[in-house]
Amino acid sequence: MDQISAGLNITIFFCRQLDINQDKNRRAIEKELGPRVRFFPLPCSGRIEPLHLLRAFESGADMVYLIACPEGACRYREGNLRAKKRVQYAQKLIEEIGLEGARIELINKTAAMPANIGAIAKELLARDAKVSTSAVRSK
Amino acid sequence: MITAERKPLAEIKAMLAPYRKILVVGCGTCVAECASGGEKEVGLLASALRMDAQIEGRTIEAHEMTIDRQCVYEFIDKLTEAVGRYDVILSLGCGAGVQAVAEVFPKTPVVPALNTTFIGETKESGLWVENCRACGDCKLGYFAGVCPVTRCAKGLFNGPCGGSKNGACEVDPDSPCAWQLIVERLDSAGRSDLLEAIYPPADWSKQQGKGPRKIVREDQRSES
Amino acid sequence: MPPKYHIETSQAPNQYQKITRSGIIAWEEGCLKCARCVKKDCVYQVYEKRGLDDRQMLDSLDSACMDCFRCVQNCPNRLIHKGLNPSYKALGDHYWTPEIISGLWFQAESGRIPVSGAGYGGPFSGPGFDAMWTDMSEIVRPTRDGIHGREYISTTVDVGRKAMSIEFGPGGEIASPAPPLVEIPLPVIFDMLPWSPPGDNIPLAFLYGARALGTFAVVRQSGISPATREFLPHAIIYVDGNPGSLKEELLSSARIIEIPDGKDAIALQQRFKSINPALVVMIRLRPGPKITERALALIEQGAEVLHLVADEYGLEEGSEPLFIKERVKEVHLHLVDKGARDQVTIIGGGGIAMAEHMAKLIICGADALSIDIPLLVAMECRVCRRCKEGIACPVELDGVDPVWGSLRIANLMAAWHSQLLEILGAMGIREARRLRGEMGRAMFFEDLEREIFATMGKRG
Amino acid sequence: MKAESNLKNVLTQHNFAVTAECGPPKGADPVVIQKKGDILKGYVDSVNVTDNQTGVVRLSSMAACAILRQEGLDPVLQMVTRDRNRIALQSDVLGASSLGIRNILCLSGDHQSFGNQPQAKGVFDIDSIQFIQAVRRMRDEGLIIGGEKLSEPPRLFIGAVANPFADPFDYRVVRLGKKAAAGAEFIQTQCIYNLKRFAEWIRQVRDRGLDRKVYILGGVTPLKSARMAEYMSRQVAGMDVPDNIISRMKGVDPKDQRREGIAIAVETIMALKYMEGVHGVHIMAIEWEDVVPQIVEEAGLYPRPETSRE
Repeated sequence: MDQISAGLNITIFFCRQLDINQDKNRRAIEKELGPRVRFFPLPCSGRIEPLHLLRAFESGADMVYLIACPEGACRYREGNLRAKKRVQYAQKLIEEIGLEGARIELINKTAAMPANIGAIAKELLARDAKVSTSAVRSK
Repeated sequence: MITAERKPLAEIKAMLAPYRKILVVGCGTCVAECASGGEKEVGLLASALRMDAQIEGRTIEAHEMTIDRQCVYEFIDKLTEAVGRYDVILSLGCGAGVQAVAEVFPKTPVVPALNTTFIGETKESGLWVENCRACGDCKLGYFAGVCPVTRCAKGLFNGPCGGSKNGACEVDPDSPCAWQLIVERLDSAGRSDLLEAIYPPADWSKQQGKGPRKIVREDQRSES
Repeated sequence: MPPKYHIETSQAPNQYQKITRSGIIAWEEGCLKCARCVKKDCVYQVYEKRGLDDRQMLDSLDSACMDCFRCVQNCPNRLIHKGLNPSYKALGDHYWTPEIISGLWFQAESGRIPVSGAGYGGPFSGPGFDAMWTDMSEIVRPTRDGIHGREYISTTVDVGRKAMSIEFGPGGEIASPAPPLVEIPLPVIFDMLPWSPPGDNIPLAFLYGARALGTFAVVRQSGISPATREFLPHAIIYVDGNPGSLKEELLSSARIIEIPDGKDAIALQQRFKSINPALVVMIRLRPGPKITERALALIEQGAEVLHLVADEYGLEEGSEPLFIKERVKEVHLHLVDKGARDQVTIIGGGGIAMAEHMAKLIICGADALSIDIPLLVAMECRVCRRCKEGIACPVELDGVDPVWGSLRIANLMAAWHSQLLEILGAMGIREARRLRGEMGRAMFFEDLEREIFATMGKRG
Repeated sequence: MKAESNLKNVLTQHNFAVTAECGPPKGADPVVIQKKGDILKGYVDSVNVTDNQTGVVRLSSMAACAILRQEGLDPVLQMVTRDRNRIALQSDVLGASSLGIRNILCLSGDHQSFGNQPQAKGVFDIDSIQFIQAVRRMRDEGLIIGGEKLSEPPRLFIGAVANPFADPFDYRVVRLGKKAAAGAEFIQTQCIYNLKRFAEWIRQVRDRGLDRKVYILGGVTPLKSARMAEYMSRQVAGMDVPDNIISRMKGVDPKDQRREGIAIAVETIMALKYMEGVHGVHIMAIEWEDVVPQIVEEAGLYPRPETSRE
């Protein structure tokens, strides 16, 4: 079952460099899903802090994605590498409270993926749901 | 600076179990520098505690505050107004901070969130290494600025033990042998004569003292 | 002399993080925690002010950054980057540019005139208002006591019809009826929005603002609710439904009412005025090629106020739309020609985005103008038009606090007022009324071009 | 109990000394020590008893020494500064002397993290050199650390250890000099497999005249197997087992490897015997004490000289 049919709320942090028309490109999916999918454009994925990721769960996310540029292609050279380490740290933190680390996923864009944040999001949402509704939200 | 590491969440939770309203207090000095007790870590811990409670179906309030220094009363005073509204203070200060806060607010339980670890330096970002044990009797002048009390696993004052190989300590091969460093540095500074001297047993009373050690500076104290 | 009109301002900080021109990216991991941290030394204390915005999940440090680049320059480990913000570039559109939007945000937050550094940084000339230069030849030195000083410059204008002559009765009493006139201290009224998030809060904020400033906000007939009723003295009711359903009580307490142009417009005006003779009636017109004649005809039939409203880009409908300032200029000159201009109040609207547009449109012949989008931008609107598509507003404007919103609107208007005073002062004009139609105070790109290249054209 | 140290007598009478090491059991049974003493008796001049070697809890060195003394051997009491502060160390020095123990070997000791009590607090109140100095002063001046006088000084022949193979190499001799200056009278070295490097070290020792200040006993440990050689080379810090030794061990059939290990040990002793500045050997047959008589015999060091014991 895909993530939306499974009732998951998805939060997507992403590097704005990936899609200059990000604002327009994500509207259709936002219109369709309303607050169930939330987008947070970052000037660079390296801007993410573990606290952002934790707050996403606190505010009701079940699955959090961080979409970064391909490794080696960061506009600020090492932003996406740092993002990776921060994601790993945040995973450790949520595991401590009993949430699966897999609820946070770093996705490095590949050439095969569309340069359109709406389309990328669509692909992500269509994935099989690996987790169920977060205990933070359901309790 | 004083370094610390966050305790496992389970341990913190166990100490907080009887309380509902928690004031999570960070310290903006040493523990902020070593990324264990600053504003960000306060945010992370408070967020984790709130979510954890929610998962377990408990309701808690975790309010975040970070003061410049938890070991100085002037800064602790900034908590005074808020403290009354909480059942417990969760301190992300070092041991000194926790005790100072507890001293100022004797009616509110204070719980430590960190394990105070050592006095050390930032070796590189994300790496902190102990380099002082506060022995109260500094002999760095004889040891080329390398503390054998702290950095030699056996605290040897008179040269390396037989376990040093390729500059590494036998106890922790990731650490350089302190005596290797001392010998090399004294050599390059032209002071290998210092290596020949036999240093007498240390005066540990300066470290252990009689109860807590004190520093008194009359010129800095008020008259009253 | 009436007391000086002065708008009180107060800092009204943003509720959401502003989208600024550039973003700071600071790596935490590489930081050696050196004692001379440029973050601690930040002139604007940007790094001390940062805190996580829960709703946006972003550190609020970008918006406080003033782009001085000190931190980028001085961090010994080169850990701080600054880059152009793609979201900033993507703000608004070709007309509502990021510069205009962020300028409006600044004014709404502070009530101060935005300083654009080394001065006007735009192109030599552009479309619309950018094809017009105002004459500031009276600037010889800054006024000794500033724009709010002793020299009183009035920005008050009148809304209503003016009698061209007074007739006296046999006893010397005034025999001709004096048409009702409403004074507004600022040549601005607040118009309905071309699009906006739903709910009462935004119109309420407009009404709060209009009351505080002493001007008016246009409210749809259908938008009159118990909440808006207390603001009726500052509302212009726009009759967008059945005029018959408007309660007499409402009509008798209203001061201005607006009706759409149509063949029954004058009849409707007379009907309303028969109920409340003190009522000023505005007729709302869509500008277009035929508007000049239509305006004259309406005036001849007794119209009091003509409200010419272009679209949000200042353009008319049609295949070759004129920009609002051109059309207002044309109407104004035509009415002057026909000796009818002074009878009527002309209010222009649509595409008014900056304080200078206010002065420019007045120079082109409007008595006053109506503004819309800038008021929404004052309340943090990003001109993304998501609301138009039915998507949630990124700054939750539907839930805006009307009081906070009105503070921001007042700040914006205060900044515009100050800029109008500056322009008037620089022109040596003491009254906004006297700026109207002062086309000698401006140069128009088209005129210049015609003049300069005239000879070329003839020979060719 | 006025007997002198046998080891001291052997050395002062210009004999090539032979000592062996004996590890006490991980239990309270005295018979184990008595048996080991029986095996070594007559083949060595003195027997070292290790002090909770590698930080593993064993029967105390002092008790084992007392037992060996009763069996008629001359024990060398090893004492590490890891487990005792200066109060306990000095007190035990006095106790040892009162039990008739006449040799002491002062060491800092293996770090506690290597043993079976890694959570223990390492004392290291004083280091081995400070300890040597303290014992020497107790014996010669009758004064303890701090200068207080003893009613009766201890009578001990004072030893220390040296590792010619640890780093920094050039500093090893300096350190030996410090130990000599602190008051050590004999030195037992780390096991020698790299004779070339040991020869270089002993040359430096001679250059400094240290061989005339202290008696130097070269350490020898017979290898039991090729695996042991490899393990010691890789895992034991401060140990130098050259490749040629390892390949020599590997070159023989596993069942003959013990024999080969003994042969290497005997060859090493023969080499040491003729090296200027070396005054004896210290055989550390780890948990293999019964091989010591054979090695001593094959090295031509049997019988041991009779020294006059008061």
